[in-house]
Amino acid sequence: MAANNAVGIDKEQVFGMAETEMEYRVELFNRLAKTCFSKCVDKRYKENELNMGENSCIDRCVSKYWQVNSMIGQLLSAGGRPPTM
Amino acid sequence: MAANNAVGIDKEQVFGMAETEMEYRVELFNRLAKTCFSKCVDKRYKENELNMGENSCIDRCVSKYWQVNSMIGQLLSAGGRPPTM
Amino acid sequence: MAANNAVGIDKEQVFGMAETEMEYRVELFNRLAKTCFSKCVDKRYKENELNMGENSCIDRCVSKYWQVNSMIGQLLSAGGRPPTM
Amino acid sequence: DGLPEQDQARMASMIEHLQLRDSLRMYNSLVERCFTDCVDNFTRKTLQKQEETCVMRCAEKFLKHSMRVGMRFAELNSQAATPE
Amino acid sequence: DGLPEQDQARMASMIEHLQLRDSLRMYNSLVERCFTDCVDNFTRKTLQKQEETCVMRCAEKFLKHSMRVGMRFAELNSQAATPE
Amino acid sequence: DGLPEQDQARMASMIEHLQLRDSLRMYNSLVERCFTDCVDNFTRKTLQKQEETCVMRCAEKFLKHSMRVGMRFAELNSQAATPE
Repeated sequence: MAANNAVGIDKEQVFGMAETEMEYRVELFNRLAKTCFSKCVDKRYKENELNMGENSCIDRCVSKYWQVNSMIGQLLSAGGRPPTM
Repeated sequence: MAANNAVGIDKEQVFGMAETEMEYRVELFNRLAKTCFSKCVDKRYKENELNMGENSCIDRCVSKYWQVNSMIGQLLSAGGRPPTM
Repeated sequence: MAANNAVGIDKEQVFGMAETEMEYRVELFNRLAKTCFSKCVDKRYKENELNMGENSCIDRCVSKYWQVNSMIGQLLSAGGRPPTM
Repeated sequence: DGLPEQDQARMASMIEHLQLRDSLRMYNSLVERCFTDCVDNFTRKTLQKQEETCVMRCAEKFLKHSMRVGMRFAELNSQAATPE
Repeated sequence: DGLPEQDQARMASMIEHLQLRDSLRMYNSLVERCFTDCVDNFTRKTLQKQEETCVMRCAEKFLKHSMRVGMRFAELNSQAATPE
Repeated sequence: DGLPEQDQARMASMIEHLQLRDSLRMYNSLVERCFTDCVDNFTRKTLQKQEETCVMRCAEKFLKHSMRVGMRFAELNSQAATPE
Protein backbone atom coordinates (compact mmCIF):
# COMPACT_ATOMS: atom_id res chain seq x y z
CA MET A 1 0.00 0.00 0.00
CA ALA A 2 2.73 2.44 1.00
CA ALA A 3 4.88 1.27 -1.91
CA ASN A 4 1.90 1.66 -4.14
CA ASN A 5 1.51 5.21 -3.01
CA ALA A 6 5.17 6.06 -3.42
CA VAL A 7 5.00 4.84 -6.99
CA GLY A 8 1.86 6.87 -7.48
CA ILE A 9 3.57 10.07 -6.33
CA ASP A 10 6.61 9.48 -8.49
CA LYS A 11 4.46 8.99 -11.51
CA GLU A 12 2.60 12.19 -10.73
CA GLN A 13 5.92 14.00 -10.57
CA VAL A 14 7.00 12.60 -13.92
CA PHE A 15 3.79 13.75 -15.55
CA GLY A 16 3.97 17.06 -13.73
CA MET A 17 7.50 17.72 -14.95
CA ALA A 18 6.66 16.73 -18.50
CA GLU A 19 3.75 19.16 -18.38
CA THR A 20 5.88 21.95 -16.94
CA GLU A 21 8.56 21.39 -19.60
CA MET A 22 5.95 21.57 -22.36
CA GLU A 23 4.40 24.67 -20.90
CA TYR A 24 7.85 26.23 -20.82
CA ARG A 25 8.44 25.51 -24.52
CA VAL A 26 5.02 26.80 -25.48
CA GLU A 27 5.56 29.99 -23.53
CA LEU A 28 9.02 30.46 -25.06
CA PHE A 29 7.51 30.07 -28.52
CA ASN A 30 4.63 32.44 -27.79
CA ARG A 31 6.82 35.18 -26.36
CA LEU A 32 9.29 34.83 -29.22
CA ALA A 33 6.47 35.01 -31.79
CA LYS A 34 4.88 38.02 -30.11
CA THR A 35 8.17 39.87 -29.81
CA CYS A 36 9.31 39.24 -33.38
CA PHE A 37 5.88 40.19 -34.72
CA SER A 38 6.19 43.53 -32.90
CA LYS A 39 9.75 44.08 -34.10
CA CYS A 40 9.29 42.98 -37.74
CA VAL A 41 5.74 43.30 -39.02
CA ASP A 42 4.36 46.60 -40.25
CA LYS A 43 1.26 47.38 -38.22
CA ARG A 44 -0.49 49.26 -40.98
CA TYR A 45 -1.48 45.95 -42.57
CA LYS A 46 -1.50 47.17 -46.15
CA GLU A 47 -1.49 43.62 -47.48
CA ASN A 48 -2.13 40.13 -46.16
CA GLU A 49 1.26 38.74 -47.18
CA LEU A 50 4.55 39.09 -45.37
CA ASN A 51 6.94 40.87 -47.70
CA MET A 52 10.58 39.93 -48.25
CA GLY A 53 11.89 42.43 -45.75
CA GLU A 54 9.51 41.20 -43.07
CA ASN A 55 10.41 37.58 -43.76
CA SER A 56 14.13 38.08 -43.42
CA CYS A 57 13.62 40.23 -40.35
CA ILE A 58 11.61 37.38 -38.81
CA ASP A 59 14.31 34.80 -39.54
CA ARG A 60 17.01 36.95 -37.98
CA CYS A 61 14.79 37.86 -35.06
CA VAL A 62 14.14 34.19 -34.24
CA SER A 63 17.84 33.46 -34.50
CA LYS A 64 18.81 36.33 -32.21
CA TYR A 65 16.07 35.54 -29.72
CA TRP A 66 17.37 32.01 -29.53
CA GLN A 67 20.86 33.31 -28.81
CA VAL A 68 19.61 35.59 -26.05
CA ASN A 69 17.71 32.66 -24.59
CA SER A 70 20.91 30.58 -24.48
CA MET A 71 23.02 33.40 -23.05
CA ILE A 72 20.62 34.04 -20.23
CA GLY A 73 20.19 30.31 -19.63
CA GLN A 74 23.95 30.07 -19.16
CA LEU A 75 24.04 33.08 -16.89
CA LEU A 76 21.31 31.59 -14.70
CA SER A 77 22.96 28.19 -14.36
CA ALA A 78 26.46 29.69 -13.99
CA GLY A 79 25.38 31.78 -11.03
CA GLY A 80 25.22 28.52 -9.17
CA ARG A 81 21.70 29.70 -9.23
CA PRO A 82 19.44 27.44 -11.27
CA PRO A 83 16.69 29.55 -12.79
CA THR A 84 14.84 30.03 -9.52
CA MET A 85 13.46 33.20 -8.01
CA MET B 1 -10.75 -3.06 -14.43
CA ALA B 2 -9.65 -2.01 -17.89
CA ALA B 3 -13.15 -0.80 -18.70
CA ASN B 4 -13.18 1.03 -15.42
CA ASN B 5 -10.01 2.80 -16.35
CA ALA B 6 -11.22 3.76 -19.79
CA VAL B 7 -14.27 5.34 -18.22
CA GLY B 8 -11.99 7.10 -15.75
CA ILE B 9 -9.95 8.65 -18.53
CA ASP B 10 -13.01 9.71 -20.48
CA LYS B 11 -14.40 11.44 -17.45
CA GLU B 12 -11.09 13.21 -16.89
CA GLN B 13 -11.25 14.41 -20.48
CA VAL B 14 -14.77 15.71 -20.05
CA PHE B 15 -13.77 17.66 -16.96
CA GLY B 16 -10.56 18.79 -18.65
CA MET B 17 -12.45 20.11 -21.65
CA ALA B 18 -15.04 21.85 -19.52
CA GLU B 19 -12.22 23.53 -17.62
CA THR B 20 -10.42 24.56 -20.82
CA GLU B 21 -13.63 25.97 -22.26
CA MET B 22 -14.26 28.01 -19.11
CA GLU B 23 -10.69 29.26 -19.05
CA TYR B 24 -11.10 30.31 -22.67
CA ARG B 25 -14.24 32.35 -21.87
CA VAL B 26 -12.63 33.96 -18.84
CA GLU B 27 -9.58 34.93 -20.86
CA LEU B 28 -11.75 36.31 -23.67
CA PHE B 29 -13.62 38.42 -21.14
CA ASN B 30 -10.46 39.63 -19.42
CA ARG B 31 -8.72 40.63 -22.64
CA LEU B 32 -11.85 42.34 -23.90
CA ALA B 33 -12.24 44.24 -20.64
CA LYS B 34 -8.58 45.28 -20.56
CA THR B 35 -8.63 46.41 -24.19
CA CYS B 36 -11.85 48.40 -23.94
CA PHE B 37 -10.70 50.02 -20.71
CA SER B 38 -7.55 51.20 -22.50
CA LYS B 39 -9.49 52.42 -25.52
CA CYS B 40 -12.37 54.12 -23.69
CA VAL B 41 -11.51 55.26 -20.18
CA ASP B 42 -9.68 58.48 -19.50
CA LYS B 43 -6.55 57.65 -17.51
CA ARG B 44 -6.44 60.91 -15.63
CA TYR B 45 -9.15 59.60 -13.31
CA LYS B 46 -10.73 62.96 -12.56
CA GLU B 47 -13.82 61.30 -11.12
CA ASN B 48 -14.88 57.88 -9.93
CA GLU B 49 -17.84 57.57 -12.30
CA LEU B 50 -17.83 56.57 -15.93
CA ASN B 51 -19.23 59.46 -17.91
CA MET B 52 -21.70 59.16 -20.78
CA GLY B 53 -19.04 59.25 -23.45
CA GLU B 54 -17.08 56.51 -21.75
CA ASN B 55 -20.17 54.36 -21.30
CA SER B 56 -21.19 54.50 -24.93
CA CYS B 57 -17.62 53.94 -26.02
CA ILE B 58 -17.54 50.80 -23.84
CA ASP B 59 -20.77 49.45 -25.31
CA ARG B 60 -19.53 49.92 -28.86
CA CYS B 61 -16.12 48.57 -28.01
CA VAL B 62 -17.61 45.34 -26.61
CA SER B 63 -19.79 44.99 -29.67
CA LYS B 64 -16.90 45.50 -32.08
CA TYR B 65 -14.58 43.20 -30.13
CA TRP B 66 -17.22 40.52 -30.34
CA GLN B 67 -17.40 40.95 -34.09
CA VAL B 68 -13.65 40.72 -34.47
CA ASN B 69 -13.72 37.58 -32.34
CA SER B 70 -16.30 36.00 -34.68
CA MET B 71 -14.48 37.06 -37.83
CA ILE B 72 -11.21 35.57 -36.70
CA GLY B 73 -12.95 32.45 -35.42
CA GLN B 74 -14.40 31.95 -38.90
CA LEU B 75 -11.06 32.56 -40.54
CA LEU B 76 -9.40 29.99 -38.30
CA SER B 77 -11.99 27.29 -38.90
CA ALA B 78 -12.30 28.10 -42.63
CA GLY B 79 -8.59 27.62 -43.16
CA GLY B 80 -9.32 23.93 -42.67
CA ARG B 81 -7.17 24.85 -39.74
CA PRO B 82 -8.99 24.67 -36.45
CA PRO B 83 -7.52 27.24 -34.10
CA THR B 84 -4.29 25.32 -33.58
CA MET B 85 -0.72 26.52 -33.74
CA MET C 1 -17.32 4.61 0.62
CA ALA C 2 -19.38 7.76 0.44
CA ALA C 3 -17.63 9.16 3.49
CA ASN C 4 -14.33 8.25 1.95
CA ASN C 5 -15.24 10.20 -1.13
CA ALA C 6 -16.39 13.21 0.79
CA VAL C 7 -13.09 13.32 2.60
CA GLY C 8 -11.34 12.95 -0.73
CA ILE C 9 -13.12 15.97 -2.16
CA ASP C 10 -12.47 18.08 0.92
CA LYS C 11 -8.81 17.28 0.75
CA GLU C 12 -8.75 18.21 -2.93
CA GLN C 13 -10.29 21.53 -2.03
CA VAL C 14 -7.71 22.19 0.66
CA PHE C 15 -4.87 21.47 -1.76
CA GLY C 16 -6.61 23.44 -4.48
CA MET C 17 -6.98 26.48 -2.22
CA ALA C 18 -3.40 26.28 -1.02
CA GLU C 19 -2.28 26.18 -4.64
CA THR C 20 -4.49 29.13 -5.60
CA GLU C 21 -3.21 31.15 -2.65
CA MET C 22 0.40 30.46 -3.64
CA GLU C 23 -0.29 31.32 -7.26
CA TYR C 24 -1.81 34.57 -6.08
CA ARG C 25 1.30 35.51 -4.08
CA VAL C 26 3.61 34.58 -6.92
CA GLU C 27 1.61 36.67 -9.36
CA LEU C 28 1.55 39.60 -6.94
CA PHE C 29 5.32 39.40 -6.62
CA ASN C 30 5.87 39.09 -10.36
CA ARG C 31 3.64 42.03 -11.24
CA LEU C 32 5.20 44.16 -8.52
CA ALA C 33 8.72 43.27 -9.72
CA LYS C 34 7.88 43.97 -13.35
CA THR C 35 6.20 47.27 -12.55
CA CYS C 36 8.97 48.56 -10.27
CA PHE C 37 11.62 47.50 -12.78
CA SER C 38 9.85 49.58 -15.44
CA LYS C 39 9.45 52.55 -13.10
CA CYS C 40 12.93 52.54 -11.55
CA VAL C 41 15.57 50.93 -13.72
CA ASP C 42 17.28 52.81 -16.53
CA LYS C 43 16.74 50.83 -19.72
CA ARG C 44 19.99 51.90 -21.31
CA TYR C 45 21.84 49.35 -19.21
CA LYS C 46 25.10 51.25 -18.97
CA GLU C 47 26.29 49.08 -16.12
CA ASN C 48 25.38 45.78 -14.54
CA GLU C 49 24.89 47.19 -11.05
CA LEU C 50 21.85 48.97 -9.67
CA ASN C 51 22.97 52.43 -8.62
CA MET C 52 21.93 54.19 -5.43
CA GLY C 53 19.10 56.09 -7.05
CA GLU C 54 17.68 52.93 -8.55
CA ASN C 55 17.94 51.09 -5.26
CA SER C 56 16.07 53.66 -3.25
CA CYS C 57 13.48 54.01 -6.02
CA ILE C 58 12.93 50.23 -5.84
CA ASP C 59 12.48 50.28 -2.05
CA ARG C 60 9.92 53.07 -2.25
CA CYS C 61 8.20 51.49 -5.20
CA VAL C 62 7.73 48.19 -3.34
CA SER C 63 6.40 50.05 -0.33
CA LYS C 64 3.92 52.07 -2.36
CA TYR C 65 2.81 49.06 -4.40
CA TRP C 66 2.10 47.25 -1.15
CA GLN C 67 -0.02 50.17 0.02
CA VAL C 68 -2.00 50.24 -3.21
CA ASN C 69 -2.54 46.51 -2.88
CA SER C 70 -3.98 46.97 0.63
CA MET C 71 -6.15 49.92 -0.37
CA ILE C 72 -7.71 48.05 -3.24
CA GLY C 73 -8.09 44.91 -1.14
CA GLN C 74 -10.09 46.94 1.36
CA LEU C 75 -12.19 48.52 -1.35
CA LEU C 76 -13.02 45.11 -2.78
CA SER C 77 -14.02 43.58 0.54
CA ALA C 78 -15.83 46.74 1.69
CA GLY C 79 -18.05 46.70 -1.37
CA GLY C 80 -19.68 43.71 0.27
CA ARG C 81 -18.07 42.33 -2.81
CA PRO C 82 -15.23 39.97 -2.04
CA PRO C 83 -12.69 40.20 -4.83
CA THR C 84 -14.91 38.45 -7.37
CA MET C 85 -15.76 39.50 -10.86
CA ASP D 1 -27.81 17.60 -16.25
CA GLY D 2 -27.61 13.85 -16.48
CA LEU D 3 -24.46 13.86 -14.35
CA PRO D 4 -24.33 11.71 -11.22
CA GLU D 5 -24.49 13.68 -7.99
CA GLN D 6 -20.83 13.15 -7.26
CA ASP D 7 -19.80 14.58 -10.62
CA GLN D 8 -22.10 17.55 -10.19
CA ALA D 9 -20.37 18.31 -6.91
CA ARG D 10 -17.02 18.02 -8.62
CA MET D 11 -18.10 20.33 -11.44
CA ALA D 12 -19.42 22.87 -8.93
CA SER D 13 -16.18 22.70 -7.00
CA MET D 14 -14.19 23.21 -10.22
CA ILE D 15 -16.24 26.25 -11.15
CA GLU D 16 -15.82 27.69 -7.67
CA HIS D 17 -12.08 27.12 -7.87
CA LEU D 18 -11.80 28.83 -11.26
CA GLN D 19 -13.85 31.78 -10.03
CA LEU D 20 -11.66 32.23 -6.99
CA ARG D 21 -8.52 32.03 -9.12
CA ASP D 22 -9.94 34.47 -11.63
CA SER D 23 -11.01 36.98 -9.03
CA LEU D 24 -7.54 36.91 -7.47
CA ARG D 25 -6.04 37.52 -10.89
CA MET D 26 -8.42 40.37 -11.47
CA TYR D 27 -7.40 41.83 -8.13
CA ASN D 28 -3.73 41.60 -9.11
CA SER D 29 -4.29 43.17 -12.49
CA LEU D 30 -6.38 45.97 -11.00
CA VAL D 31 -3.61 46.80 -8.54
CA GLU D 32 -1.00 46.79 -11.27
CA ARG D 33 -3.04 49.00 -13.56
CA CYS D 34 -3.96 51.61 -10.97
CA PHE D 35 -0.45 51.68 -9.56
CA THR D 36 1.02 52.11 -13.04
CA ASP D 37 -1.41 54.87 -13.96
CA CYS D 38 -1.34 56.76 -10.65
CA VAL D 39 2.07 56.41 -9.00
CA ASP D 40 5.13 57.94 -10.59
CA ASN D 41 6.91 59.75 -7.82
CA PHE D 42 9.43 57.81 -5.78
CA THR D 43 10.91 60.49 -3.57
CA ARG D 44 8.87 59.20 -0.63
CA LYS D 45 7.91 55.75 0.54
CA THR D 46 4.26 56.42 1.34
CA LEU D 47 1.46 57.37 -1.01
CA GLN D 48 0.65 61.05 -1.27
CA LYS D 49 -2.91 62.28 -1.00
CA GLN D 50 -3.46 62.81 -4.70
CA GLU D 51 -1.99 59.41 -5.50
CA GLU D 52 -4.47 57.81 -3.10
CA THR D 53 -7.35 59.66 -4.70
CA CYS D 54 -6.20 58.63 -8.14
CA VAL D 55 -5.90 54.96 -7.10
CA MET D 56 -9.38 54.88 -5.57
CA ARG D 57 -10.99 56.50 -8.59
CA CYS D 58 -9.10 54.20 -10.92
CA ALA D 59 -10.24 51.12 -8.98
CA GLU D 60 -13.85 52.27 -8.83
CA LYS D 61 -13.91 53.11 -12.51
CA PHE D 62 -12.36 49.77 -13.34
CA LEU D 63 -14.99 47.89 -11.32
CA LYS D 64 -17.84 49.82 -12.89
CA HIS D 65 -16.27 49.23 -16.27
CA SER D 66 -16.02 45.48 -15.57
CA MET D 67 -19.66 45.32 -14.55
CA ARG D 68 -20.77 47.11 -17.69
CA VAL D 69 -18.61 44.92 -19.91
CA GLY D 70 -19.95 41.87 -18.07
CA MET D 71 -23.54 42.86 -18.85
CA ARG D 72 -22.84 43.49 -22.53
CA PHE D 73 -20.84 40.30 -22.73
CA ALA D 74 -23.68 38.29 -21.24
CA GLU D 75 -26.15 39.79 -23.73
CA LEU D 76 -23.95 38.89 -26.66
CA ASN D 77 -23.35 35.42 -25.26
CA SER D 78 -27.06 34.78 -24.93
CA GLN D 79 -27.74 36.06 -28.45
CA ALA D 80 -25.21 33.63 -29.83
CA ALA D 81 -27.60 30.68 -29.49
CA THR D 82 -25.07 27.93 -30.15
CA PRO D 83 -21.75 29.56 -29.41
CA GLU D 84 -19.52 26.83 -30.83
CA ASP E 1 8.95 4.69 -25.09
CA GLY E 2 9.10 2.20 -22.27
CA LEU E 3 5.89 3.56 -20.77
CA PRO E 4 3.01 1.17 -20.15
CA GLU E 5 0.15 1.56 -22.60
CA GLN E 6 -2.06 3.24 -20.03
CA ASP E 7 0.57 5.91 -19.34
CA GLN E 8 1.13 6.50 -23.02
CA ALA E 9 -2.56 7.17 -23.39
CA ARG E 10 -2.42 9.56 -20.48
CA MET E 11 0.59 11.39 -21.92
CA ALA E 12 -1.13 11.66 -25.31
CA SER E 13 -4.24 13.01 -23.64
CA MET E 14 -2.17 15.55 -21.70
CA ILE E 15 -0.46 16.75 -24.87
CA GLU E 16 -3.77 17.04 -26.65
CA HIS E 17 -5.17 19.02 -23.75
CA LEU E 18 -2.21 21.42 -23.70
CA GLN E 19 -2.46 21.92 -27.47
CA LEU E 20 -6.14 22.72 -27.25
CA ARG E 21 -5.53 25.17 -24.41
CA ASP E 22 -2.66 26.77 -26.26
CA SER E 23 -4.57 27.17 -29.48
CA LEU E 24 -7.44 28.83 -27.63
CA ARG E 25 -4.97 31.23 -26.00
CA MET E 26 -3.43 31.95 -29.38
CA TYR E 27 -6.91 32.67 -30.72
CA ASN E 28 -7.55 35.08 -27.85
CA SER E 29 -4.25 36.86 -28.28
CA LEU E 30 -4.73 37.14 -32.04
CA VAL E 31 -8.14 38.75 -31.53
CA GLU E 32 -6.74 41.19 -28.98
CA ARG E 33 -3.81 42.18 -31.16
CA CYS E 34 -5.78 42.73 -34.35
CA PHE E 35 -8.53 44.56 -32.51
CA THR E 36 -5.99 46.81 -30.78
CA ASP E 37 -4.15 47.58 -34.01
CA CYS E 38 -7.18 48.01 -36.28
CA VAL E 39 -10.12 49.40 -34.29
CA ASP E 40 -9.96 52.90 -32.85
CA ASN E 41 -13.21 54.49 -33.77
CA PHE E 42 -16.12 54.07 -31.38
CA THR E 43 -18.77 56.31 -32.93
CA ARG E 44 -20.56 53.23 -34.29
CA LYS E 45 -21.21 49.79 -32.90
CA THR E 46 -20.40 47.77 -36.01
CA LEU E 47 -17.09 47.40 -37.79
CA GLN E 48 -16.52 49.62 -40.77
CA LYS E 49 -15.28 48.20 -44.05
CA GLN E 50 -11.68 49.33 -43.66
CA GLU E 51 -11.57 48.03 -40.10
CA GLU E 52 -12.71 44.62 -41.35
CA THR E 53 -10.05 44.62 -44.03
CA CYS E 54 -7.41 45.58 -41.52
CA VAL E 55 -8.48 42.83 -39.11
CA MET E 56 -8.41 40.14 -41.80
CA ARG E 57 -5.00 41.17 -43.05
CA CYS E 58 -3.67 41.37 -39.52
CA ALA E 59 -4.94 37.87 -38.74
CA GLU E 60 -3.58 36.39 -41.95
CA LYS E 61 -0.21 38.03 -41.46
CA PHE E 62 -0.10 36.83 -37.88
CA LEU E 63 -0.83 33.24 -38.93
CA LYS E 64 1.79 33.31 -41.65
CA HIS E 65 4.20 34.84 -39.18
CA SER E 66 3.46 32.07 -36.66
CA MET E 67 4.07 29.39 -39.24
CA ARG E 68 7.39 30.89 -40.26
CA VAL E 69 8.48 31.31 -36.65
CA GLY E 70 7.38 27.73 -35.99
CA MET E 71 9.59 26.42 -38.79
CA ARG E 72 12.66 28.36 -37.65
CA PHE E 73 11.98 27.38 -34.07
CA ALA E 74 11.82 23.71 -35.02
CA GLU E 75 15.11 23.99 -36.92
CA LEU E 76 16.86 25.55 -33.94
CA ASN E 77 15.33 23.02 -31.58
CA SER E 78 16.60 20.14 -33.70
CA GLN E 79 20.09 21.67 -33.94
CA ALA E 80 20.25 21.91 -30.18
CA ALA E 81 20.97 18.19 -29.82
CA THR E 82 20.55 17.96 -26.06
CA PRO E 83 18.50 21.02 -25.19
CA GLU E 84 18.81 20.79 -21.44
CA ASP F 1 1.59 20.91 10.82
CA GLY F 2 -1.04 18.41 11.75
CA LEU F 3 -1.01 16.94 8.26
CA PRO F 4 -0.37 13.21 7.82
CA GLU F 5 3.07 12.41 6.41
CA GLN F 6 1.65 11.53 3.01
CA ASP F 7 -0.08 14.87 2.69
CA GLN F 8 3.03 16.74 3.77
CA ALA F 9 4.93 14.99 1.00
CA ARG F 10 2.23 15.99 -1.45
CA MET F 11 2.27 19.60 -0.28
CA ALA F 12 6.06 19.72 -0.58
CA SER F 13 5.86 18.27 -4.05
CA MET F 14 3.22 20.84 -5.03
CA ILE F 15 5.37 23.70 -3.78
CA GLU F 16 8.39 22.36 -5.63
CA HIS F 17 6.33 22.07 -8.79
CA LEU F 18 5.05 25.65 -8.49
CA GLN F 19 8.57 26.95 -7.87
CA LEU F 20 9.92 25.16 -10.92
CA ARG F 21 7.08 26.49 -13.06
CA ASP F 22 7.55 29.99 -11.72
CA SER F 23 11.28 30.01 -12.26
CA LEU F 24 10.80 28.89 -15.86
CA ARG F 25 8.30 31.68 -16.37
CA MET F 26 10.71 34.16 -14.84
CA TYR F 27 13.38 32.90 -17.22
CA ASN F 28 11.04 33.40 -20.18
CA SER F 29 10.04 36.88 -19.10
CA LEU F 30 13.66 37.89 -18.48
CA VAL F 31 14.63 36.78 -21.98
CA GLU F 32 11.73 38.66 -23.51
CA ARG F 33 12.47 41.84 -21.60
CA CYS F 34 16.19 41.95 -22.32
CA PHE F 35 15.69 41.01 -25.95
CA THR F 36 13.05 43.72 -26.36
CA ASP F 37 15.20 46.37 -24.68
CA CYS F 38 18.53 45.46 -26.30
CA VAL F 39 17.95 44.04 -29.78
CA ASP F 40 16.60 46.23 -32.52
CA ASN F 41 18.81 45.64 -35.50
CA PHE F 42 17.85 42.82 -37.84
CA THR F 43 20.37 43.23 -40.63
CA ARG F 44 22.36 40.28 -39.29
CA LYS F 45 21.37 36.97 -37.77
CA THR F 46 23.85 36.91 -34.90
CA LEU F 47 24.07 39.24 -31.92
CA GLN F 48 26.55 42.07 -32.19
CA LYS F 49 28.98 42.77 -29.39
CA GLN F 50 27.12 45.73 -27.91
CA GLU F 51 23.84 43.81 -28.03
CA GLU F 52 25.45 41.01 -26.04
CA THR F 53 26.78 43.44 -23.48
CA CYS F 54 23.38 45.07 -23.16
CA VAL F 55 21.64 41.70 -22.70
CA MET F 56 24.06 40.59 -19.99
CA ARG F 57 23.76 43.84 -18.07
CA CYS F 58 20.00 43.78 -18.40
CA ALA F 59 19.82 40.21 -17.08
CA GLU F 60 22.16 40.94 -14.18
CA LYS F 61 20.31 44.08 -13.24
CA PHE F 62 17.01 42.24 -13.42
CA LEU F 63 18.28 39.49 -11.12
CA LYS F 64 19.65 41.99 -8.61
CA HIS F 65 16.39 43.87 -8.83
CA SER F 66 14.40 40.67 -8.19
CA MET F 67 16.49 39.86 -5.14
CA ARG F 68 16.03 43.32 -3.70
CA VAL F 69 12.30 43.27 -4.35
CA GLY F 70 12.17 39.78 -2.82
CA MET F 71 13.78 41.04 0.40
CA ARG F 72 11.45 44.02 0.71
CA PHE F 73 8.47 41.86 -0.14
CA ALA F 74 9.41 39.37 2.59
CA GLU F 75 9.75 42.19 5.14
CA LEU F 76 6.32 43.55 4.30
CA ASN F 77 4.82 40.06 4.33
CA SER F 78 6.19 39.39 7.79
CA GLN F 79 4.95 42.74 9.10
CA ALA F 80 1.45 41.91 7.91
CA ALA F 81 0.86 39.54 10.83
CA THR F 82 -2.32 37.93 9.53
CA PRO F 83 -2.14 38.48 5.80
CA GLU F 84 -5.72 37.50 5.02
